[in-house]
Amino acid sequence: MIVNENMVVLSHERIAENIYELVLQGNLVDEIKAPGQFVHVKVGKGIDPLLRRPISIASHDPEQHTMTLIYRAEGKGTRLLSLVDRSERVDVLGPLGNGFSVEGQRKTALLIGGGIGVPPLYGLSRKLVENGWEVKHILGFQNESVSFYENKFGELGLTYVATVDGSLGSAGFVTDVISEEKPDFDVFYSCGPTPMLKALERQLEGKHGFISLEERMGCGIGACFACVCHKQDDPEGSSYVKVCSDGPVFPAGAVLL
Amino acid sequence: MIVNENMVVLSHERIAENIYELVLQGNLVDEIKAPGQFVHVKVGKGIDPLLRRPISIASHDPEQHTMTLIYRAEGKGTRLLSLVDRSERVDVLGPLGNGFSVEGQRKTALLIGGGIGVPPLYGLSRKLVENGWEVKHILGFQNESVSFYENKFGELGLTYVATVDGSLGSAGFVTDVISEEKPDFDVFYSCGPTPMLKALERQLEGKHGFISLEERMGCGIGACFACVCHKQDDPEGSSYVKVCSDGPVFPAGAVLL
Amino acid sequence: MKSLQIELPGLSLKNPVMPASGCFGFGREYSQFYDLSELGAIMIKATTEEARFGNPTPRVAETNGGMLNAIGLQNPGLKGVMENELPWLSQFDVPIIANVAGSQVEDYVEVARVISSAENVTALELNISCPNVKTGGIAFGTIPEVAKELTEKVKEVSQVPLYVKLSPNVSNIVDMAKAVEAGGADGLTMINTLLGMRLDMKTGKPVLANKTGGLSGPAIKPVAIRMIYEVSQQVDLPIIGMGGIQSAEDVIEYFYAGASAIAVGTANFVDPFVCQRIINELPPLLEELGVEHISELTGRSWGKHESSTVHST
Amino acid sequence: MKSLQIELPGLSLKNPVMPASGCFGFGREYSQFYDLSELGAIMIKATTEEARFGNPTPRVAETNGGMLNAIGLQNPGLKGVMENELPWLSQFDVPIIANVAGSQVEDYVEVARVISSAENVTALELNISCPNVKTGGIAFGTIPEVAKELTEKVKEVSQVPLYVKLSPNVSNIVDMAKAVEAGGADGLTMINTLLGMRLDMKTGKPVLANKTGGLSGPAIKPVAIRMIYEVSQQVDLPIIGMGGIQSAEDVIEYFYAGASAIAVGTANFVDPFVCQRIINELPPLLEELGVEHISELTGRSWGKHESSTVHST
Ligand SMILES: Cc1cc2nc3c(=O)[nH]c(=O)nc-3n(C[C@H](O)[C@H](O)[C@H](O)COP(=O)(O)OP(=O)(O)OC[C@H]3O[C@@H](n4cnc5c(N)ncnc54)[C@H](O)[C@@H]3O)c2cc1C
Ligand SMILES: Cc1cc2nc3c(=O)[nH]c(=O)nc-3n(C[C@H](O)[C@H](O)[C@H](O)COP(=O)(O)OP(=O)(O)OC[C@H]3O[C@@H](n4cnc5c(N)ncnc54)[C@H](O)[C@@H]3O)c2cc1C
Ligand SMILES: Cc1cc2nc3c(=O)[nH]c(=O)nc-3n(C[C@H](O)[C@H](O)[C@H](O)COP(=O)(O)O)c2cc1C
Ligand SMILES: Cc1cc2nc3c(=O)[nH]c(=O)nc-3n(C[C@H](O)[C@H](O)[C@H](O)COP(=O)(O)O)c2cc1C
Ligand code: FES
Ligand code: FES
Repeated sequence: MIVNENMVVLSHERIAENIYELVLQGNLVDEIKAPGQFVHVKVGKGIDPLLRRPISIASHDPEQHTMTLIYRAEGKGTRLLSLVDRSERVDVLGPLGNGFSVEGQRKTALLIGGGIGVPPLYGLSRKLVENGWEVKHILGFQNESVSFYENKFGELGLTYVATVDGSLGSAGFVTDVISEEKPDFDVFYSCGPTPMLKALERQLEGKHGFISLEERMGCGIGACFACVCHKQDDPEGSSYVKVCSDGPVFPAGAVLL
Repeated sequence: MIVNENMVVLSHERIAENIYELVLQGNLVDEIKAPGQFVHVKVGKGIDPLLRRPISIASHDPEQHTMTLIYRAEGKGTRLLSLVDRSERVDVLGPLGNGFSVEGQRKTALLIGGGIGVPPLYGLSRKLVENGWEVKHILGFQNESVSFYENKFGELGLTYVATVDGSLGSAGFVTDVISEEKPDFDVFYSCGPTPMLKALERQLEGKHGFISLEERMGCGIGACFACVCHKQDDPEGSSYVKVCSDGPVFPAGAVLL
Repeated sequence: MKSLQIELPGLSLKNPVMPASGCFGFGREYSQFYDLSELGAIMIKATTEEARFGNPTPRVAETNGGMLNAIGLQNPGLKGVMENELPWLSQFDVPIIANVAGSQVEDYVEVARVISSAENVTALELNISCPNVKTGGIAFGTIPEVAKELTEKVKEVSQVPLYVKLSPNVSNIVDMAKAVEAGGADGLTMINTLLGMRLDMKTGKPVLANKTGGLSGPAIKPVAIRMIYEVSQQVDLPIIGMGGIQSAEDVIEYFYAGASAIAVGTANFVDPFVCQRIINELPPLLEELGVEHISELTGRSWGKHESSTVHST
Repeated sequence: MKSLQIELPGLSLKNPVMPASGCFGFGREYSQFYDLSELGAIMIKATTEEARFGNPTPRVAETNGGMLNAIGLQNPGLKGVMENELPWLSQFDVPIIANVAGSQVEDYVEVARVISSAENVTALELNISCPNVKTGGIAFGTIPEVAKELTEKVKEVSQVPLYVKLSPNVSNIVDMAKAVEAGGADGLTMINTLLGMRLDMKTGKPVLANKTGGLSGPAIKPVAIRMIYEVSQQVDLPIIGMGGIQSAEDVIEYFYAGASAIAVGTANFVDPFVCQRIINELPPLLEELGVEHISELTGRSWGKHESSTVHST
């Protein structure tokens, strides 16, 4: 069930340049079904910013009823959000969308994240490890100062880091890591900027995988048709998927990027 | 000089139903010339509420660099203002306008305030007493629960209170008190809702006095022509006064109410 | 709530609050939050003859106190709406207002003819004012004579009362209202979105793929109030008002201006419970205002019920 | 700041930032806050032939993200402006744009003739768009042919270049722009306020004594951006843009849309230092954007300088 709750801020920390980790507590957490779902956050009470902001659930703890969001303070809304203090409340609508499916027998998963696409992969990785999967990670960042969670991923499995300027890990993109390291895997999971996802779909064509998309949203629940994408098998037609309610996770190759 | 300063909140207390007393500290206080001047307060940093709110300076302490505002939390802006905490800052433009003139030899003054018109009379009364005047006060409120500062006025001089429902002092309006008590005075000073000022001007016609007006404002400094009133001697013509910069205090009888 | 019941052409409303077209889909999503039967009515997403994908994304952008959208009338088409959406909606005890769109007169007429025959569609809303569609739209929404003719043609085939949705992007809204009144409209809905635009700070290019979009939300409320104020004094049609409504107080302001019912659009995205909340907040607010029935407030700004109110006291 | 210097008809601007007409009086009040010579120019309050008191109060009301005003062109009249205001302003090294208003063609012409002869008036702004004046105003601002004729008549007598201020309350802003271009305008200023209204929750009556008023402030920015985007592609006149500007980022957005300079209105009331602040914030922002001169940004949203930029690199 989707709920709308004023959740309590348990902690709120800057973990990299303009990157914040926000831990929220509330009953909404009980409704989380799968890693990769997201929430829609209202910043402030007023009309400016007016719209909610979609943020992935990075991870959650059902027992403590907490969930962690990791976001980049960039525009008006997220910059304001970064000013919220511990024990204040944040208006959250969620959980929204369908997350990553982690069913099936134990296999090896390759998780590929770029920038603020990295957070939901953390919850996914934990879940996979819990279910006995082997996980490998490739994390791409602009540079070291905006990188985060490398160690946390490292604790769960093999972790490659690539930065555009080479300030951390190898220099280049996540696709370069794949070309070079040729990691073995059964399923890949990816979240990041659309150009990265496009490149990945080309590079990993034929492989079984899932990608998580971003799109500008209005309602976040499937009612307004703001976040619609064409399907790859009907690129000009009227069939479509909604990122907010049919996604944000789709099988690789399903959606026209 | 008019300054724009983020003043520090030294204290902020509810002193009656929906009535708040806000003590601010800053260099702006050094610029205050006379009781009856006001400040223009920006509530919040955003665009809603957009405009500043005019609030009278109830009193000020040049040595502590503090001033006291007393306001009713009523609409969007003042209700938001009432949520500001101690040690936060408030964006204030001021001091604005011309206050009550307290020059001249020592005499007896009658101060007549209604509702949220009462606050500036407190600073005025203190100033008059300081200058050796005798002061008498008539304070009108809707009812007891929204009344304030009766005792503080009482410490400075004879103080009558009237409430519409008789829950405090005599039942009725300030004009009823005047009719009944016929207090002696040389100069009267008044601030309150326009209907009250109108009634007073009629009742006290021929007496020497000053009234402080309220008008919806844009700029608060005389530039936008929002707060303009006709003069009584040219009720249809193009001559005018601006409440914000020519006032808010005018000699009784000067302005068409 | 007796104080909220309203009778309008085709519409027996439990209360005057309904979601605005395009901001509530066909109801499915919001039915997760509350019982849609609580609503006064539902204005469903615009329906066109053929299914449409609409404009490329990004389709929405935020502005100060508002938002822009350029959805481009995406919808499953007349057949899809008739076969899937309306039957699903029939489980609720709520009148449906079908928003009818098209590119040319024939499309409009065909959609109106068919959709007005659906059992739970009790009124049509003729969308002559969608700013996000390249063909046709603009002339229908801005030239009185063209609007009148379209209204006539649609009215001819409609089996239910016809409301025409006016665009605010005109020099003279009263002329438009009078034209559609003359064309036989049974009511008006107003306003649709103001045409606006946002540019990206980094690229300098429009944020919306469609470049321009329709401005909605609190920012436009003063424009809507002014137009309803003007129109309600000049035409005899009931008006369903919309534009930036977020609260029961906003609803009251629309009634004062001259509306007989209201719709809530953008606010649903911010608070999915907003319609329900407003419905619940209205009765105590009316009591505070000393009003027995909300319709007494219609047109109070220009004195519509002034004399009758005096007589009744 | 070389990166901010702009040459427009009649206007040698140190920078493209100026206060908008009616929001800065005749400069006296704001001269308490900073040296007016820092400004690109000053658009002074509308001047009419005779002194005017304007509308009854209340004249302003707040809205979500905006404000309404119905000042009604209060001003000291042509004589007062010529004798008191303009001479006082001549102490500053800043071009003055005189906003010319009237009720009929003859008034406009007379004001323009006289005021354009003042030494420090280097351009006129023809106010054909004031929504708060009952007589005349509306037709001048909404009917292209009428606007064209007025432009011609005023242009004939003006000793300085003529900018025409367009009203956003029209169905087709491009037609208006083309009409005044054909009438001989040297530039455009846009936009004036949107016609809006607020009603009082308690009484149900309009908050403004004039009932309706002009909506300004951040709420209207998307409408202004859209109109400038449309007009700048269709006419060859420079545009001074305005509507809701509060920051250097907003200025950049206006340039992207197609403006060659901008004016700041309502924001002066919120922050009396706003024009000065924006002027100071622009150079670092331009540097961040990698732009040498702000005029490179004009029309970037529709690719105005695209080819030339490519050539120069
Ligand atoms: C399903 C989903 C999950 C996301 N998860 C995360 C996350 O875990 N961490 C994170 O940092 N970011 C995440 N994002 C991106 C995040 O939503 C945007 O960075 C954020 O909305 C920008 O808001 P702002 O206030 O910073 O910018 P503004 O410029 O003020 O935003 C203006 C408008 O544009 C929208 N917008 C701007 N950028 C984006 C974007 N990239 N995607 C979608 N809408 C955008 C905003 O939501 C808002 O409506 C996610 C986006 C989606 C769709
Ligand atoms: C010179 C002057 C001194 C004042 N001194 C005090 C004081 O000491 N204490 C106090 O409580 N009030 C005082 N007021 C009244 C105070 O300005 C209003 O109560 C306040 O602006 C209302 O704002 P709001 O956010 O509550 O209401 P909203 O309804 O949100 O206000 C909307 C708009 O209307 C304006 N407005 C509403 N009511 C008034 C009013 N009565 N006068 C002027 N503008 C109004 C607001 O400033 C704002 O622009 C004074 C007014 C003036 C002109
Ligand atoms: C995302 C979105 C989609 C819309 N789609 C339609 C539509 O299909 N048909 C229509 O007549 N109006 C449509 N509108 C306009 C609304 O019905 C309404 O008239 C407008 O948004 C003003 O109301 P608001 O400010 O409450 O949103 C849409 C508005 C939005 C925001
Ligand atoms: C109080 C006020 C008075 C105005 N007076 C005039 C005027 O005399 N002449 C004019 O052309 N525009 C006038 N305007 C319109 C502004 O010049 C400007 O076009 C409009 O406010 C939009 O800009 P903004 O959003 O920055 O305020 C006035 C605006 C306001 C708010
Ligand atoms: S955001 Fe509204 S449908 Fe996806
Ligand atoms: S408020 Fe602007 S002139 Fe008084």
